[in-house]
Amino acid sequence: MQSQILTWITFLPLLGMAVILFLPKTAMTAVKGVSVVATFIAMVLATKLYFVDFAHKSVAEIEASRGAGDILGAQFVQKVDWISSIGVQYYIGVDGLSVALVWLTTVLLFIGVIASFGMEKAGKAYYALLLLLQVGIGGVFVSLDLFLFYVFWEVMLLPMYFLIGIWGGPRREYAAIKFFLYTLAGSVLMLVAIVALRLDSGTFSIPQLTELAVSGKLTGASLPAAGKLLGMQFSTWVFWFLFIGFAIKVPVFPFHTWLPDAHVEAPTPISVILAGILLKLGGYGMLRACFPIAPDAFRDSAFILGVLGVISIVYGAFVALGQSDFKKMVAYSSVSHMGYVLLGMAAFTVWGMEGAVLQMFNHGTSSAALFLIVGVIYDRAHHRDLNGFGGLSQLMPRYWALTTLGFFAALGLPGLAGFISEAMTLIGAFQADDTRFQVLVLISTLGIVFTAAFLLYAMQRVFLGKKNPKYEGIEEISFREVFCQVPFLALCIVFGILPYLLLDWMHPSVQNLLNILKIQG
Amino acid sequence: MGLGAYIAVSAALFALGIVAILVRRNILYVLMGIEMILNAANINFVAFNRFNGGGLEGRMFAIFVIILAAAEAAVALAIVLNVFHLFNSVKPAEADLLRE
Amino acid sequence: MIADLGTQPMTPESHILAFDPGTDFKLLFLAFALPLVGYVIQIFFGKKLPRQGDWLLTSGLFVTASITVLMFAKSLWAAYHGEEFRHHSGDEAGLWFHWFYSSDTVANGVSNVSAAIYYDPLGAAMLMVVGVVSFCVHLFSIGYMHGTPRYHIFFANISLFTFAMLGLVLSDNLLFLFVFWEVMGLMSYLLIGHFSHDPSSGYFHKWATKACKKAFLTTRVGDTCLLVGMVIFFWKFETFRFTELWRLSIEEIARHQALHPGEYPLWMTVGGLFIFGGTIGKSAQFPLHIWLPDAMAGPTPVSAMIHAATMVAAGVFLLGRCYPMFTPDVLSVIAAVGTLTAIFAATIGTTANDIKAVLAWSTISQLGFMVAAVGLGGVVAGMFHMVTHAFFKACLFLSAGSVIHGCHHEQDMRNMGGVRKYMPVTFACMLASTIAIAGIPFFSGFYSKDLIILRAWENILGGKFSGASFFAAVGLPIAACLTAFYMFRMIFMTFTDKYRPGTVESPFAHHAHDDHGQDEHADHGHAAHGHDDHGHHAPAHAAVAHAGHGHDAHGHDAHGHGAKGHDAHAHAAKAHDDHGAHGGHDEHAKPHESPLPMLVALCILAFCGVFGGHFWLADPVHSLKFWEHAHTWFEESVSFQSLYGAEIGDKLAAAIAVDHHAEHSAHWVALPLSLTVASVGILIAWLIYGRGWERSQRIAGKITHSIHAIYEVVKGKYFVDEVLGTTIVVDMKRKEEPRYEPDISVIGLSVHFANLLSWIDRNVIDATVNLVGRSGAAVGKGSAAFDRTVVDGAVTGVGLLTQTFGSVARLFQSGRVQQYATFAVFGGLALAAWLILL
Amino acid sequence: MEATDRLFYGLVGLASLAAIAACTWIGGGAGAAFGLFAVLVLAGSLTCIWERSVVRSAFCLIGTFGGTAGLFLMLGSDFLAMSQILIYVGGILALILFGVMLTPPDLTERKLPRVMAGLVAVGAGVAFVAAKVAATVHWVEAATLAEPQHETEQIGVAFLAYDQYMIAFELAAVVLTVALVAAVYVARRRKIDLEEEGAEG
Repeated sequence: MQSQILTWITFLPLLGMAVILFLPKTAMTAVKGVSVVATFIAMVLATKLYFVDFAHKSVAEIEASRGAGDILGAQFVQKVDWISSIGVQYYIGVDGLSVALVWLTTVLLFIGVIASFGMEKAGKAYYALLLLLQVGIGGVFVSLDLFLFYVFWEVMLLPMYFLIGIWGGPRREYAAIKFFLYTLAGSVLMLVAIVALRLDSGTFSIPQLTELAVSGKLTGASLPAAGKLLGMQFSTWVFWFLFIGFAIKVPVFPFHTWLPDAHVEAPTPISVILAGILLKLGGYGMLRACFPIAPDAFRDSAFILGVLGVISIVYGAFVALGQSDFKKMVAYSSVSHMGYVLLGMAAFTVWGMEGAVLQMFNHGTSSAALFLIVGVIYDRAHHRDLNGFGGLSQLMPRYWALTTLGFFAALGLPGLAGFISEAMTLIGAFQADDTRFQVLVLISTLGIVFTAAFLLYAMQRVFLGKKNPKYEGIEEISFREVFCQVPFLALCIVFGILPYLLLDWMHPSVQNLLNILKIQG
Repeated sequence: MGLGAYIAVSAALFALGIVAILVRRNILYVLMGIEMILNAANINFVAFNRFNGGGLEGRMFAIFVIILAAAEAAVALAIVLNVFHLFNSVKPAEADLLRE
Repeated sequence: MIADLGTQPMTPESHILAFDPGTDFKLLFLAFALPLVGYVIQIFFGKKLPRQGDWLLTSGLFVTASITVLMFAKSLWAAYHGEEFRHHSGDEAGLWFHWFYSSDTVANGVSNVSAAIYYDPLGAAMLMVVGVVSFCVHLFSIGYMHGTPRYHIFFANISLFTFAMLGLVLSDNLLFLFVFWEVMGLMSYLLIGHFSHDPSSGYFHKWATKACKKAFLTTRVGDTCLLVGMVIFFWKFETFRFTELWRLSIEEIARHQALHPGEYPLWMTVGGLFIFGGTIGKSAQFPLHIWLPDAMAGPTPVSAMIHAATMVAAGVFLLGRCYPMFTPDVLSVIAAVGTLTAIFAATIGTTANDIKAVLAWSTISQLGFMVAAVGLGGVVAGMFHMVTHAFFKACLFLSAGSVIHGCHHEQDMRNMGGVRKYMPVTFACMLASTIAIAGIPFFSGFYSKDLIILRAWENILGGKFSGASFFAAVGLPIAACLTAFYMFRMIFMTFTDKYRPGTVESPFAHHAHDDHGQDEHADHGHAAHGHDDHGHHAPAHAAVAHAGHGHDAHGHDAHGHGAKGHDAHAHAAKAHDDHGAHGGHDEHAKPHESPLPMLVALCILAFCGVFGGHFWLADPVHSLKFWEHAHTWFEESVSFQSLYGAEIGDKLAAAIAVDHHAEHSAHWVALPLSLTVASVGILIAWLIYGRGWERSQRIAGKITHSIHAIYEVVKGKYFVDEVLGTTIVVDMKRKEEPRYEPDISVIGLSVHFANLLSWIDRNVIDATVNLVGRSGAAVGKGSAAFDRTVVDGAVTGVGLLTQTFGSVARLFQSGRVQQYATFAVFGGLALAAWLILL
Repeated sequence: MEATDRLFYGLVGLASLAAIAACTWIGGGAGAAFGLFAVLVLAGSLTCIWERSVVRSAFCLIGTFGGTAGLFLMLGSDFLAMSQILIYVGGILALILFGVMLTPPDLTERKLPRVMAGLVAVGAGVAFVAAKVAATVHWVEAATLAEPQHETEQIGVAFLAYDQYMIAFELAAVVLTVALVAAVYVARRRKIDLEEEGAEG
């Protein structure tokens, strides 16, 4: 009997949301209670799934199971016909790539809910939308059917729009609309590609599509004009449409301008979730839906992707250095860190790909901690101008200690998680067969130096130096805020010292993915 | 004589019935016209009955038409009298309350 | 190879000093882990522990130091017995730490990164240095930092730093070396920035906030170069382990030589240069030296430990570890940069007036010596100089700290003078170390520096002539002369003549008093007061301590321990503070000797500094005949063969081998050269500064006036900082921090570039998106207008139409029944016709 | 009688004679009878429309109903012919005459051109449709016409046989009673009208 655990993890928040909707508006404690319980149970299930149930299949076992039409070696698979007329199935499963991200989603949302207790104007609708958001995100990570993937992708988009648009900062409408339209434009392109794939291959299921793509049958022959569009071959334009859809989410260099606005205007818990997991949807989507389905197009344009990645790294770091708004600086640091993901994937080597997937997880934890840190100051000073603070280390020593740990995690200090993924990505990129990647790696080291520069520059303006008389009576960080930050910082340290807790899970799947993509090469 | 002839006669009678209703200004001509039309129908019924197998249906139908025509004439007369009472005239044009 | 001891050989296995893998790796791990445990305890319970936990950490360090000394003794013993002393915990004791994947099998074909302890003679020497120096610094800072705010955090940071340094020395692969390398960078950031959280320290407070970041970012540039170098070597050899790297790189060079003789693989040169970039960053070589002088913003014990002995030596240690991986081209670059730095720093050293600045520049210069030594092929010489330099430079810094401490935080030498009368012990230690660093025979400095110059001359005379070795052979002696000059200039300026406080306006001490005057906040008052408080240690008990400490090396550990207890008792005695009067710096109090723990630390280091070079000489008598080349203990235990294993060692030695004749003649050139140079330096120093302060000012004034332009350039540190935009401007007048100073990042103009980029990001890319948005809105408005006029018009048009039809139709609704009937009939007819017709 | 009336009757007479001649020509004796009855029917209705006064029109209807009864006889259904004469002429025509009596005569009512236009338009339409139907619909004429039997007895049995027309028979009874009651109710003079007349009176 197919194990139900994945469905439970994904749809438990939906249950919570339903219960919340029935509660009266005034019973806020009940609403908070329900949302905490729902996310907590989901987290416990996900933890059990990750540490206990997930079977460490070796690459050989995955290759063996490939014969049975399951090229990815997904586990906990559930396949039920949903819309049989057009061949859509409720086909979910999880493998090495997504199991860590599913777990991170549940942890993030649990902490997000607790962090939202501080927001007084967060009403019943807020918690309902938050839980709906979790359903959307969780669903994307587990779905192995392109249609289902797209549905969850859109489900995730809607609550995010309202959460930013209603509970956001002064320019929230502009930011919310910009975020929504930007991602929607991307997802429209994705939809075109998905439809074309469906028409050509007759199926939505990703493993089958991968199988076809790898064996060269996905050529768009059955489509009008042999699948050519805008003068491009079928697999080329499908690749670019899917890639742009995901690149907007990552965000990659030219498509990133929605991120700073969304972050600046979003309330703290929302920008924690936005940075923590929403950016990973893009990266994960590329690995799951974009590269395997158009392997040769991916191989041809790998260098362009690498260049985009490096630009994101260096550009993000420099622009962050030029910011005076704390949150915008952290947002641009996210752009810079996600650049490594793209560089790692484009390098097309084992360590490159694994570094990318690990970077997605590590960036999730470290950027979540950073945004919580920004939230703490913002709740007290109600402004985010870096030059407006000064000497906070004497006023809030514990807060300064946590911030130092957070900053150095984001900095990529060895011993903390950031370093391993960055080192792996750089080593992997250096080993790429395309020697031009070595130049890219040299340029991206600029990113490493200037990430350190802007973080320490911020540290100096906010914490060191002369005490700002305005914040004489500022009170130390509260227990709840510490409770929210500590898990992420702990994760950074634990996965910094023992990265094999993540890498053992990821390695077989990444190796398998590479073997698949390499078949044609 | 052939079926065609009887049909021709009934058709002509039918046409004359319609003319009676449409042309003459007096309500009573409407009544007469209706009776003519009913007779035309009866001729047809009987003619077809006679020329198509001679079963009872045609004639039975004609009999029922005659019965109902009688009932109808009675009611029609009552209506005519009321209309006359209401509009003090026989001309259907006066009874135009339905205009607006 | 090893001259036999002449004493009966001890059986190797049973002897206590024999290395047995079972216990010794665990001991090493214990030594390595203790500071970390100390750090964790201190961070969480530091404030609540008695004496804020300093005793806990110091005793922890004591245990670590003793383990390292024991281990060092084992390495010496093994050397004397001719055993090969290269132990790897993974191979021998199976102690692996798998890092990337939980075990090798899962990684099928992908190299798993796992670490283990690697212990060889170089590591042993370095370990002993780190252990002893950090123990002394802990001891010293008990006295020095007493009463300052965040006292417990300071101790925690120092011990974590020691943990990182020990980790670096013990790690068997390049990646873990890099990990601890960067953790050390973090600790130097935190320690330099120690005063940035304590506004009462006035000038230091403002200076530290910027200096710590500058230090971290400069070393970060170096670290990134090292990372790239590592990646390059990993790309080719798929491994990080040193032993593998050495073997593979030697094979690669041999294979490359076979293909096209005379040439060396380009990628190895590039990789080697990048790794050397790491050393430049960390060991403050020429372009990236800018952070070391500013690192003096940290407390003196920090400068002593980090910026003199251990951290900066890590860069040279890295060169030692990666020596086989360097191709000759890289070595010549290293030699050139080393020599350049040596001369460059030495010249600036002569002009510095702040005592710690002199020592900082001298450190940079000595590091230049070491790097040049490695570049010239003299790995042994370089490492030996590193070890000896660590000791006497640490001693110099600590004694400088004790002088500053005594003169109430006065750092400018022009305000000191005649301190020997008040601080005899400090003077003794400082003088000993200065003699050692100047290179006077019978002191360790002479042996190590002489070896380096010898190495240079051997290259020239032995036919291994290259531009770099010539530059070194000429440059290094000059640097040695300058070193002798500015060290003795410092001695004469601080210790001779009369005590002259306040002769010149200096930002240090002066502000320590003023600052706490203005501070309106109560608790600051206490902290500032605290500074003066510990100054009052009654000089009385100094005499007792002076007699107590003996010269016996073995005894010093136990003794040190005892002294510490003694000091705790003295702390309680609150003698009257003779200069309690605030402000008014003219009737300044006389300097006083430092408390006992500081003196004990000084003496230990002075002893090691002076005798570190040759005390355990194979034959002490031979060392007296200084005119012959004396094989020091270091050369016995550390050689190419002992470091890199027999076969690699032989190849390396062969590469720099010089025939006996050249070696002998080089010896006869190098030895007299270094002697004359040292004595000339001292003589000049005495001529200018030795005979009274006024006269020295006159003479110095005349000299600087004559070479005015050159003097200004040198005094301005060749404006390297200004070029890189990283000068730290500390304006004590301005109360408010300037909202936005451009001088903070490593490369000043990068901030301007960043602002430009963020402006572009806002106005160009965002603008395009908004443009799209606005054009979308415009299209929206256009379509709205179109919609209103045309479509809407159509709709109303249709409405109009139906209305006309309506009115027409109304005509038919005449109410005349007959009309209806007519229509019905004709309609029916028309329908029938139509049906039939079709 | 005016000139047009005379002209009209002249024409009708001539047409009738022609028709009778044609029918006898075609059908012999039976044809003649058919022709007679057909002419009786059509002429009766024509003059009914044409006649200016309603009374005369009503009386012309007798000819139409009589002619129809004759045709039924020709078609072999004698019970039907008798019931036709009994109910139509005896009953319905009497009613119409009552109607005529109760409503004031309006001699000026007939408009000749309207009658002519109506005759021509409707005649043409019906003629066209009948011609079309005759051309396209081919109905099956039984080769040999079955001899007419004792129709009345059959009809009586059919009326009472449960599986034939019994229900229809009962329903017809119900309809007649309802019509009777309705006619009486609709036509009775209400109290209100009386009061109005009383008030006016």
